[in-house]
Amino acid sequence: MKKLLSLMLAVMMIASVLAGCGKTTTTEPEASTAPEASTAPEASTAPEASTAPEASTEPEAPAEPMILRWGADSEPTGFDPHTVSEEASLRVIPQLYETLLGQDENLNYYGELAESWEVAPDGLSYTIKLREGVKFHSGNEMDAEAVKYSFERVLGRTEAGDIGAFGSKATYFGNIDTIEVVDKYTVKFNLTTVTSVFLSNLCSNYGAIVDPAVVKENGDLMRADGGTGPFKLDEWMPNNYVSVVKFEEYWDADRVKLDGITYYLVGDEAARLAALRTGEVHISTLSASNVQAAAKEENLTVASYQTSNYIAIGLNASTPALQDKNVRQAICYAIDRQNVIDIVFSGEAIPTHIIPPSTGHWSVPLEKYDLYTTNVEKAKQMMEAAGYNENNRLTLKVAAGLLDSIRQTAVVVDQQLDPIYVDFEIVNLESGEYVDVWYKMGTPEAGFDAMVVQDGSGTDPNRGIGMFFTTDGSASVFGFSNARVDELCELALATADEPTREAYYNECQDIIIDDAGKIGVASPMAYFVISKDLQGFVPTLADSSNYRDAWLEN
Amino acid sequence: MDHLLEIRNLSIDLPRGKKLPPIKLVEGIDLDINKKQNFGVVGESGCGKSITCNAIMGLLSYPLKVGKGSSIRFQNSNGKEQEIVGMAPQELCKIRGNEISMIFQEPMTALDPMYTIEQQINEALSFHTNLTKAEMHDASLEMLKKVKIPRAEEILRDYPHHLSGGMLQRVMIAIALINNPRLLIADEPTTALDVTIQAQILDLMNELRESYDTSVIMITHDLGVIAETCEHVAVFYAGQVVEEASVVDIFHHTAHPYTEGLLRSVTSLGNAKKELYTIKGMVPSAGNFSTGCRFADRCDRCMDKCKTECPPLVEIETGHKCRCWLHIDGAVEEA
Amino acid sequence: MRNYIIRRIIQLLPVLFGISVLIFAVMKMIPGDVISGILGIEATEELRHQLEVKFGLDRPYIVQYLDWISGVFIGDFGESIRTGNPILPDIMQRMRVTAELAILSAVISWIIAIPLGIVAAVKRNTWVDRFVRVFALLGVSVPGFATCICVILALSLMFNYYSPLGFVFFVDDPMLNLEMIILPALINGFSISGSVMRMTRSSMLEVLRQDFIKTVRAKGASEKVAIFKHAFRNAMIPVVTLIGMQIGSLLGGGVIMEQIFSLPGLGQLAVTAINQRDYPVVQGCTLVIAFIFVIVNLITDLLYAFIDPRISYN
Amino acid sequence: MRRFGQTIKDLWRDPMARVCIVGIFLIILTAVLAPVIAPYQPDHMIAAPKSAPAKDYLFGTDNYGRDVFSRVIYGARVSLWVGLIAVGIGAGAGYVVGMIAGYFEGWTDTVIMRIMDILFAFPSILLAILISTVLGRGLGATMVAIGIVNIPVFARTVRASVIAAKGLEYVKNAQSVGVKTVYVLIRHISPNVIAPFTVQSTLALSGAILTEAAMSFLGLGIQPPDPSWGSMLSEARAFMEQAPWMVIFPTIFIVITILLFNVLGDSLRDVLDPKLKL
Repeated sequence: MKKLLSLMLAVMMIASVLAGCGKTTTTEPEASTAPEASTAPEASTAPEASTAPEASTEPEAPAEPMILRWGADSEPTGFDPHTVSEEASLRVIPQLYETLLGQDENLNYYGELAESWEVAPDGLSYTIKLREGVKFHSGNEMDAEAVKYSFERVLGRTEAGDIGAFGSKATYFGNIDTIEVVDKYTVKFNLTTVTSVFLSNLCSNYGAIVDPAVVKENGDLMRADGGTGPFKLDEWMPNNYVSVVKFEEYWDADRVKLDGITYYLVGDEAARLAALRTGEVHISTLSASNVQAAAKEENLTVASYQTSNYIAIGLNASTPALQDKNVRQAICYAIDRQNVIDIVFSGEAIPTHIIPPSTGHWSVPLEKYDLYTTNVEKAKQMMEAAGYNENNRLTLKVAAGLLDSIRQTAVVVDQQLDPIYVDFEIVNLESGEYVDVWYKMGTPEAGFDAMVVQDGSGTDPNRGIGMFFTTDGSASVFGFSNARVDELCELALATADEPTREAYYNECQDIIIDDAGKIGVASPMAYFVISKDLQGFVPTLADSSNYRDAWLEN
Repeated sequence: MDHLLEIRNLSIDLPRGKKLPPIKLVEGIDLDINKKQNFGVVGESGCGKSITCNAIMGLLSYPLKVGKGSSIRFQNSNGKEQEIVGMAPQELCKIRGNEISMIFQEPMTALDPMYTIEQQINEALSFHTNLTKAEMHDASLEMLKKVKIPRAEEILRDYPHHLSGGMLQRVMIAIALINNPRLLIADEPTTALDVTIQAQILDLMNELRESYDTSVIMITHDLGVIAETCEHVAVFYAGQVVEEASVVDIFHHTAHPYTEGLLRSVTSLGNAKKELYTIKGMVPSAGNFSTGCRFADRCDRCMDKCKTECPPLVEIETGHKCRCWLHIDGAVEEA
Repeated sequence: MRNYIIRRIIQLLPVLFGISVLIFAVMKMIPGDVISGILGIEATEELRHQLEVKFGLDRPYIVQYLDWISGVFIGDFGESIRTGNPILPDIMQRMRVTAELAILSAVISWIIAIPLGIVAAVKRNTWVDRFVRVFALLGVSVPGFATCICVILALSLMFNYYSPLGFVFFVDDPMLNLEMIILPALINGFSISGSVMRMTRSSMLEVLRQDFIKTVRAKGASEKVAIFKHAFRNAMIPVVTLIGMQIGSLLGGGVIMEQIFSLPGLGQLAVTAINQRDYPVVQGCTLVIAFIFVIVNLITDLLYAFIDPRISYN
Repeated sequence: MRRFGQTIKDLWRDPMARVCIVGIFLIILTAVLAPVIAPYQPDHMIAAPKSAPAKDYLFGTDNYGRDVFSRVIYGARVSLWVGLIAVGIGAGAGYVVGMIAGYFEGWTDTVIMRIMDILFAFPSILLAILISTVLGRGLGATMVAIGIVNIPVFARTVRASVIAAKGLEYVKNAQSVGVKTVYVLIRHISPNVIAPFTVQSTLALSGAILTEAAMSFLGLGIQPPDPSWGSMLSEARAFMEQAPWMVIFPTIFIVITILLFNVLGDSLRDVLDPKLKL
């Protein structure tokens, strides 16, 4: 018996030695979960510094540090504001970095790192007066040189060369010609062409101001922290938690009440709901159906806002059967958007075409398009006219994956198209494959005839239409190409006058919707399930991760 | 009680669930074994001889049980009489290997392959004595010498699979005798061995019996072994003792027809050429023994009475019992 | 024995080599690539090419493989394409989490399974035996993640309890660490105890019928000695084989368990890396997991000789 | 095949085994007659999503509003099919490989067992992804993936019992008498291999059904909308609180099926293993 016990111990010793070695520091970043490639970065999420209601009772600092515990559903890949695009990272970046301007809930600009700004009459140059005495987390002072370096880094004009930054595109800062340092706190941007969206782009985290010294020292900002934001990066335990702590010398420090935020990875939704209920986590995101369960809890509230994302079905232009516009329009007619919303989003979403209503006046009202009023009978006639009937049905190979909402929409729409002789052969791709197929969706190599996607059209149509529907738009993957639309987008970009831009974009929407190559379905809400202890946090479309005014009751 | 062991009305049951009555594999066994006596138990395989002896040691394997009304009384070394049937397990453990010990038929699988020979011998000592390790080592070494095992020192360190059948049987004998038991039960000790080794083992057992004043129950189906080693013999048939007598009476004044049949079917140099005699018919299976004499349908002198009524075991002469109507006077009609 | 070990270690090399070739081929065969993952939707052609050159993905496969495998020999598993970190330290850190969960689950399963397996064999066909067999079957048949979720929900609904978040290593804060890992270890332990229990019962039944058990009893040994010292020792070989296999797979990291309890283990790392087509990380993970498997197998085989004198390797 | 008939007769006597045989027969029957038994098509949306069990949908509806009862019945078809074929592949190949490795020892044994080590050491999830990528997703890929993952386990179990069996007396005798190797393998060694092999195949079967669930959890297994118990379970995970019946009924069916197979495995072992008569 003695021999047996010693043997057991031996096995355990070996295993624990094996586990013991390799004690490393905890700040080792980690590969993240699937990139949210299709939900392109929210151009609009810039920190908002409008005058939030002054907190009535100033809570005196409790003995224990006030740490907000966030229940994250996925793992960030890194925190470089200029290159990273996943939702998980985009939650943390606004805490670390700030931009020159910000946008409040009714989309008006306010100065963040900029004190004031003026636009030259010809619209080709912008002069920005910086706020003085603002410090980076590294202790260096934020000045015009740092702003110049930040934008040149995005445009690939620094020694690091092209870092694959989204901001370098024409739709963002591509047409910045030169950046002049007028004096220590004044920067002048000279543009090659008039860009009406320049100010709005300055609010996006692609325009974040970074500390040149930190970038030079670390090569990139995936793990290093070169920001000026209210919190600085403290610790990152890959696949487990990321913690940020209060930045003492923040320029608006007295406004920040939290001592730190820790984003815990709780991948499983049911586990997140349980963590919220027991108060182990103060705030988290849940899918529509679980949000209703959380709303019933007396210690939880639900804050939601209408996103500018939309679920759509992209049809592969190279598929022979789909080249017939009548077939595409028939599919558009047959879709019952309210049914999809009831099932997939538990009724909490709004029907939409390719520009969601949440973008306000830019989006043409849905009622204007007959195609978007469900009419199965008409769809059936159109399909029969195109030669389809009960024993000659159209089978489409449909790619889905990445998000539950995408997978479920595919199943529901497949059911809806049954009466008009269309069958979906749904394949749930795993995230890496999904992204790969997404690129080829306009070509036969994709191997799929259609794909259900969730795209983010941002707050400005230049992105919503320019990026997704112009012939060489970087997200125009479904093979849609229309000369008129390309021309209209260029014109719209070149004029600063809002009404004329709106007219141009409306005409674009008419053409794109009539083509029905990409059929919008629904624009979901974004939910934050928040513990009642958390006060002072009001998420909006413009800014959904601003905790400067937040504090914890107990 | 002057006997070493008294078995009275021993029966062994095979339970068949709650509803059905259990099958009686062995029934009404009465045996007495004296001190220093060589008691032979003979019978075809399956006649219940080994399970009877297992019952003596309380080693009946699952699901067999000793029947009601059975009694096995044993006089241990300090003269106290003990009833083995129903004895508490701890008490039984004190007797096994110390007062009564046993050796088995299959030496190759009778020892635990995981432990050395020394460990397995010392274990027998450790249960019944509180010798130190060194003392145990010497005792085992000395015991191995007694059973004439060459290179005893090395053999102690070997494992069972290193040794031959004969050697292993010697080790078994060493283990059995090391605590100087009063009774040794040998369950067909030589059946698995080839003839030359068989003779050596039997000589060894006879020799040791002198120095250990142990009485031996020799279970075998080989009448040659009986003749060579036993003084008194009991013949088993279909779960009953059909004849018990001194070895001389069994061979020369056989009373029971079955014993007669057994003797005639033994090949001896004399009748090598003649066709071998075999007892006709088959041994009845345990479930359906006839109420009469169980040998009736195979007995060529069977009478009507044999079929209907089971003859009792009667002492037809001093020290010679037989279970057959032929020998119970008055029961025989004039043929 | 010693040169047997050396021989077995030499035999490991082709196995590990085989695995490295297989995993390298796998990663090349899987559709989708890491570049599109990094660049997201706004990748341009020349940008993709630039990154491919930067990570050396444009070189012929053979060159890439040799470059990687030569690095492995000197302990440099290369950097992760997604995060640029050195891979080995990262894997080792994850290994500590997975190893801790594996050992705890294994020990818990032994504590549950082996005694019950023995009792079921000794008290055959009694109510104890039936209870144990059903208990073991429940362990085997209830799907892992269903149990986890039910337990989490039940605890949060009834006791308003959720295990603490933010993994802490045992060295840093033993109590907190144990509180975090005890729940998954218990569920994991329970589910793998089923098969160990059945195997223990089955092999104990076979051994208890052997002749030497009767000899041991004839020597006057008590039931306890006969069962534990002799019967169990002989019944160990198939049980050790099964345990070896289980520990091997446990150390491979239970993805579902790690994901639900958000434990930063090796399984989670491997599957995340697969999703992002992060080749070096996946290759690194597979090699480390495979190395552990092979070592555990070797230990299991050596245990045979250690337990059973009939098996010797010299 | 006289032995097979005999085994079934022996099995029939054990009450527990009788229950299992009837149970398994019923489940197979449900799977085969799914279109007849199931009140609705598995992918038809018949009522409001996530409604509780009621008269016309016994097991309630899932998050699409489809009838869980019909999906469970159609799911039986898939899960059983995956389980049986996968274990068939794994057990069959594993048996042959194990026999050869165990019997011929020496060089063949080392080579075979090293290949088994490679397959065994390979994390099963990755192996599943590889195979489902090569063969394309869906039923076929899942079956082959789970089958291949099982081969090393069977090979190892069979090899262990063959080595043990070779040590036995009567096998040596058969060899010494010059009995042809194949005959020795089948006639003498395989009865000893049957017991652990049966136990292993019942465990593998339960493992196969659970692995299918894990694979559909990762999106690799059965593609929507056709149901399998595993995919139903992983889909229902997120709705555990509002619609517990979506999880409960597939889990019950999985647990029952695996219980039946395992108990049958035990009784089969008792019947097949010659030494275990009493």
